[in-house]
Amino acid sequence: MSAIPKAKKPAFEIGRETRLELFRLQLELRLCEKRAFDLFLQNLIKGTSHLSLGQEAIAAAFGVAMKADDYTFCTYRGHAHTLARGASMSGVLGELMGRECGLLAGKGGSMHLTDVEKGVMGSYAIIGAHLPIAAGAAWSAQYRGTKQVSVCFFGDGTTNIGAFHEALNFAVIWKLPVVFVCENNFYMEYTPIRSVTAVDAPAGDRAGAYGLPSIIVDGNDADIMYETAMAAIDKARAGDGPSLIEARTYRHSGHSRADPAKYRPAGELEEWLKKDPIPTYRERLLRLGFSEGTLKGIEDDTQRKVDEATAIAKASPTPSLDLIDKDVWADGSTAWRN
Amino acid sequence: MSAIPKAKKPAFEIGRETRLELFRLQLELRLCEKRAFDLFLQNLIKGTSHLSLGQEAIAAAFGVAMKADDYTFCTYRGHAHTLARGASMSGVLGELMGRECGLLAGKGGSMHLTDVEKGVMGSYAIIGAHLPIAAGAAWSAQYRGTKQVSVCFFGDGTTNIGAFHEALNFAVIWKLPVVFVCENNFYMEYTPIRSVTAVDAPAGDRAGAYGLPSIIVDGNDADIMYETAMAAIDKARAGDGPSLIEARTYRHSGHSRADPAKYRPAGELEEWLKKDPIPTYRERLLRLGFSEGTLKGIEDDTQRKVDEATAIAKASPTPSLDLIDKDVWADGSTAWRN
Amino acid sequence: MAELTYRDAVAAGIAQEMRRDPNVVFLGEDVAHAGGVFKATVGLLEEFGPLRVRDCPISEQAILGAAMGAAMTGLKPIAEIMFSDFLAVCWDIIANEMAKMRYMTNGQVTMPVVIRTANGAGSRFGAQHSQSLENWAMTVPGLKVVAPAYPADVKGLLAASVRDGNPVVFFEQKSLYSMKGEVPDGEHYEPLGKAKVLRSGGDCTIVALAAMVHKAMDAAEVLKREHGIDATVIDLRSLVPLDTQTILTEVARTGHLITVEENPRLCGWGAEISSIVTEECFWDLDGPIIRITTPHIPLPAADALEDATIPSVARIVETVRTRLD
Amino acid sequence: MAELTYRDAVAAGIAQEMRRDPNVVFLGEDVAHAGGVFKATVGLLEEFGPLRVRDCPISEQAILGAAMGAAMTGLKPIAEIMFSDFLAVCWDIIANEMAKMRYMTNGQVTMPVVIRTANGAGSRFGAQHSQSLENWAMTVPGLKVVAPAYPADVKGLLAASVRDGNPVVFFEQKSLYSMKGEVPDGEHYEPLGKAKVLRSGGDCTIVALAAMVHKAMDAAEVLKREHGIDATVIDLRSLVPLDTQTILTEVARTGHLITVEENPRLCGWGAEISSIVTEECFWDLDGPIIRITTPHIPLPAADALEDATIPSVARIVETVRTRLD
Ligand SMILES: Cc1ncc(C[n+]2csc(CCOP(=O)(O)OP(=O)(O)O)c2C)c(N)n1
Ligand SMILES: Cc1ncc(C[n+]2csc(CCOP(=O)(O)OP(=O)(O)O)c2C)c(N)n1
Ligand SMILES: [Mg+2]
Ligand SMILES: [Mg+2]
Repeated sequence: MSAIPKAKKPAFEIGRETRLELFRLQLELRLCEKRAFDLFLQNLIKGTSHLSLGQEAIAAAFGVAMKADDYTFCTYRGHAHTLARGASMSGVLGELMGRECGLLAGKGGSMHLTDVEKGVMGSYAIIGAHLPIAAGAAWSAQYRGTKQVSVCFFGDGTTNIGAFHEALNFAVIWKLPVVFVCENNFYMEYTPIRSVTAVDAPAGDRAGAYGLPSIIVDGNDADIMYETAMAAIDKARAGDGPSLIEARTYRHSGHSRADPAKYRPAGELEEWLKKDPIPTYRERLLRLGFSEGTLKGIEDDTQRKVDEATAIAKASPTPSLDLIDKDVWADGSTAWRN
Repeated sequence: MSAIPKAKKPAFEIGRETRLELFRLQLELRLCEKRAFDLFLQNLIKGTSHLSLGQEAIAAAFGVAMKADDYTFCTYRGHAHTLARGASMSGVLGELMGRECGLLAGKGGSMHLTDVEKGVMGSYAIIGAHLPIAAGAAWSAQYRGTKQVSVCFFGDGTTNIGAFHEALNFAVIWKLPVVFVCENNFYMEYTPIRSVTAVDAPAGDRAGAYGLPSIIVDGNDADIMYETAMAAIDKARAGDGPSLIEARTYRHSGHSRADPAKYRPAGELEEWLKKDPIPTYRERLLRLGFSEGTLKGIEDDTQRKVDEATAIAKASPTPSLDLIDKDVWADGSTAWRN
Repeated sequence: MAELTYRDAVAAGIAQEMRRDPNVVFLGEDVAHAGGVFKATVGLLEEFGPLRVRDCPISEQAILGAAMGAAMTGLKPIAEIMFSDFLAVCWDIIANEMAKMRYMTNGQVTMPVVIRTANGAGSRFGAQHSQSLENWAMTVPGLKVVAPAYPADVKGLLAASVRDGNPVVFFEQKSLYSMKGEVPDGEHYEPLGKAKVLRSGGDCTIVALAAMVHKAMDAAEVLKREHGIDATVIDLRSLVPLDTQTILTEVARTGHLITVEENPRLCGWGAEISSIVTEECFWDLDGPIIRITTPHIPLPAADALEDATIPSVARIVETVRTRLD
Repeated sequence: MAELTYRDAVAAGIAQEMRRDPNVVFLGEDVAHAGGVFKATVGLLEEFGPLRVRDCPISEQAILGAAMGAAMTGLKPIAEIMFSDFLAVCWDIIANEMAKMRYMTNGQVTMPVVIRTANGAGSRFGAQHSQSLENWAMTVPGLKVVAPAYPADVKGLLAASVRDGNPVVFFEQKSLYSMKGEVPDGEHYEPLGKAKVLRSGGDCTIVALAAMVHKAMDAAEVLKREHGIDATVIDLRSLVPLDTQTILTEVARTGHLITVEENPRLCGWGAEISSIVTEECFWDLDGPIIRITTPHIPLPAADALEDATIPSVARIVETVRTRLD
């Protein structure tokens, strides 16, 4: 496995408010995801679900760096990215549980979290598809002249599928305001990425194929991620085109609910747990002079919110069967004949 | 448009026999292709057809460099590559004309020339598809331990489609004996390649994305192409994996029969005609001491063969309608029901 | 009324919608500077400029992905996929993404996107450039499927497709591009989901689509003239929405149904219509429903072989005659 | 006879063929070291080694392209596409390349390749991981289409698919992976193209496939017990080749046909069968042919919604009862 590159010194000073928000948001993503895990164990989540425990710094940093009307495109492993844009926790947990209060009222399921009002333009469950779609949203923003930026998250394994290649080339030639964020967690499902990839850095070593600089960063460091996000977003917003970022990280849990992750070499998880983005960020904040009380307050507050959201989701009914016959078409119907 | 890189001095001396064969073969491809053009004008070729006039050095060099049981995979612009492996001229012209003597008895048409006995494993008309298929033939050779090499020809425009990316990565990680040859003629149909590609060298600048060295060569110089082919084929045969070659060239005619090629800037064709691979090679041979008589003899002989093949194809009947109901399945039938 | 070719009606339809709505944009391979490989989009770049009419790399997934992302965020893209056979290289974006997104998100997005593509046989292009693939699109819930047979419908149905607000796969018949026909002057709009009874006869109902409409009309002439059989001919025009009312009414009236499909047999739209009719007006049928289709084989290239494969006027005449005997 | 799960029958079928023929190779994503995401290929890597059982990158076009190139040059690859929904990302290789190559080349190549894929609903995976897509494959001339309902057929039909010498899309029903059933010991082979009459009754014929076979069988029990209706149930097992003889014989005998499809309605295989029956044994029919299908919508994810969408035993019972009343 490639080593995580050393953290570079941020090019600008991250404000104290921002730092607290990065901490709070990472925590929210963590606690909500842990709650999702509990809900599986209680068999309250049917179907599949993909946790991103351990990868929170990336989603959180972008969540803080993006403007309200920017676009997010995520994968099936997208609970965090959806929450990071301000989607409601009960909406996310409710969707996982197939409840009426779910973001999609249960029609989409855990792999398709979407909250258009918050700029979350969908979670996509077929590898690669959302890269060109995110480019399309960026094209739309460019055409409409809105200065919106489109941010697209995906994994290391995704860099080997055709749509990745097409989307990157397309975004560059049209100079689209899109940021492609490869979260390299070193596995595609159960297979180590190095065993199926021709280069060491699945995204970083390919940026050059699109005339882009190679950007490989420590995805477990929220400050570095924030700085990286700001730079790429600013570039996009300024009309200077796309970026491809490889953020190295690790998922603490298995690929999906069914996966005990036995394929990982002994000790690998333990090494990465030492680099867990949340405790390390907490320590940094303490070193930077934030008080234990402030952090504890955020922690308690966030836990309370997760508990409240859980209660709302649990209390929510199963979706009405009427929904089945709604909204295939723009007019709200599903009719294919007269 | 990028300049063609300077010819490097060949790493080994090309034998005189080989040089004559390179000349003869280029000429065969040229004269046969010109004949195809005449046959269009006489309306004896229906449907479409894609000429590679001007690009002969590449197909010829590989034709000479490959062993009899190596595999060729080509595109719709594949007349030359098919002939270069020894397929019969009447079989090629007959197929273009939809005659019984055609390589595919008229069932495939000009875009699908195939001659399995000669190692021509097909011509593919949907951009990109044959790259992974060529990798698959290489995998088969590797598995069976036959030391066969698979060579796959395609255009500059093809480097922007997903299958290109998947095939290259796949071939590298499995270390397959396949040679990918990008014939950069600077146009995808009517659109200049630079206007739709993020890098200058569509293949050369992307080799690194697969851990491969960038190989950009003058595709109009048969000697350089021969040397390049030999090196890549030797590497593959030795078990050292795939190569990606960008051979720069130019097509003298339009993209397909319907295309007058008006989109080319004034003077561009004329510049390239000065670099026409066949007259320039002829001059080199004269400089190297081959006699005018020898070359003239080859020319006359080749023209005669083309004329003979044309006569055979013209005399061949239209295919029997019985063929319609044959060979969907391996048992020769087309039945989908009992 | 002006006389336009089917090809020019495409450009006219796109231009009409682009003039009407600045959010209509158009993208595809070789569509702008070259005006399309079938010359069906000549003049659009000149009128609407390079920001609205865009040449693309050979990246069908990116083309349709971009169209989708744009459609979800306020634009109304028209995307060209040069030959319908190439739908296979971007099928995921069409079938899994565009078609499902609105439903999955409980109506959070709309997907106003038109995919224009050249469909069908008759040009001796061989098995990978000649397919009739309307039924691929028809299998996918969430896609509308349109296939005009006349220049006026090209323009009118294209307008309806652009304004529909849903993903529409718009099949243009490549063998008809040079066909001429009257097209109403000024703005022209034809609603989706209305079949057209082109000819009304009491003896049987022939249902056809695209190129087969013309063969069915010719066959109906022959049937009348030479065999005294008076056929109703229905041009479906769109498969989704499907105008089952018109079909059921005509079948009930004539008692006999023959469908004429250019696609290979299995799971063609004719099968769907046959099953609907059998289910819903079985007791009105005076005999078997007959499907005329291309055999279930890849299409051969040589002219003689291709001509013997696609349904012909003679085959339609012969089949109807035998059936009604 | 050993009792195996449907999942284990997959591995047993692959292993049987790999033992028999060294040219049989197997590739896919997460299939080797992990034994497949459905654990249907556990043990193969251990028995046959990393040269014959290969993990692949997320590159479905490369996986099937490689399988095709290998099939054309002497190997007999079995390729896994994890979920049938992902057939859309490599549809070109399947529909345009594998299916057409032999025909286009006038028989110069054979294409012995099996594409195994997990198909169907019931796992609350949502619209992009639950589709029933047999009819996509059925629309394409040159593809065989197999979909077993029982563990024994998984093994036997997989053997036939590997030996068939043609491209076979082998749909495994993901909701059946944990189902158990008797599987003959020793080499087991079931020919393609033979439907199985699982239950013979005189009142009507129910034709089903894969998961729907089990629902049809349960419904037949209820119909008999509660309504005195005695149904024949046919398990098609393969759609191409299609055993029309068995269907036509049974329909002629019972006079009534009901098809049960998990796929969304339009252009499903039930439509094809309905059209064949209407055309070829119209006069034996005692009433309309009824198709029971999933409605023509993308599949919703939540359990309550999904259960209300896929054909259920109750819906089959109710439909048959009303129809025969
Ligand atoms: C086209 C396609 N192929 C395969 C899959 C199955 N699949 C789901 S997730 C996954 C691994 C993705 O790996 P990566 O991109 O690294 O993302 P991660 O899961 O690590 O976040 C695979 C193979 C899929 N969803 N789509
Ligand atoms: C998937 C796909 N998209 C588009 C086409 C139409 N098409 C045929 S040739 C061509 C241009 C190919 O350019 P290039 O790869 O440079 O090859 P060249 O024709 O120059 O030899 C295009 C776009 C196709 N055949 N397949
Ligand atoms: Mg990963
Ligand atoms: Mg080119």
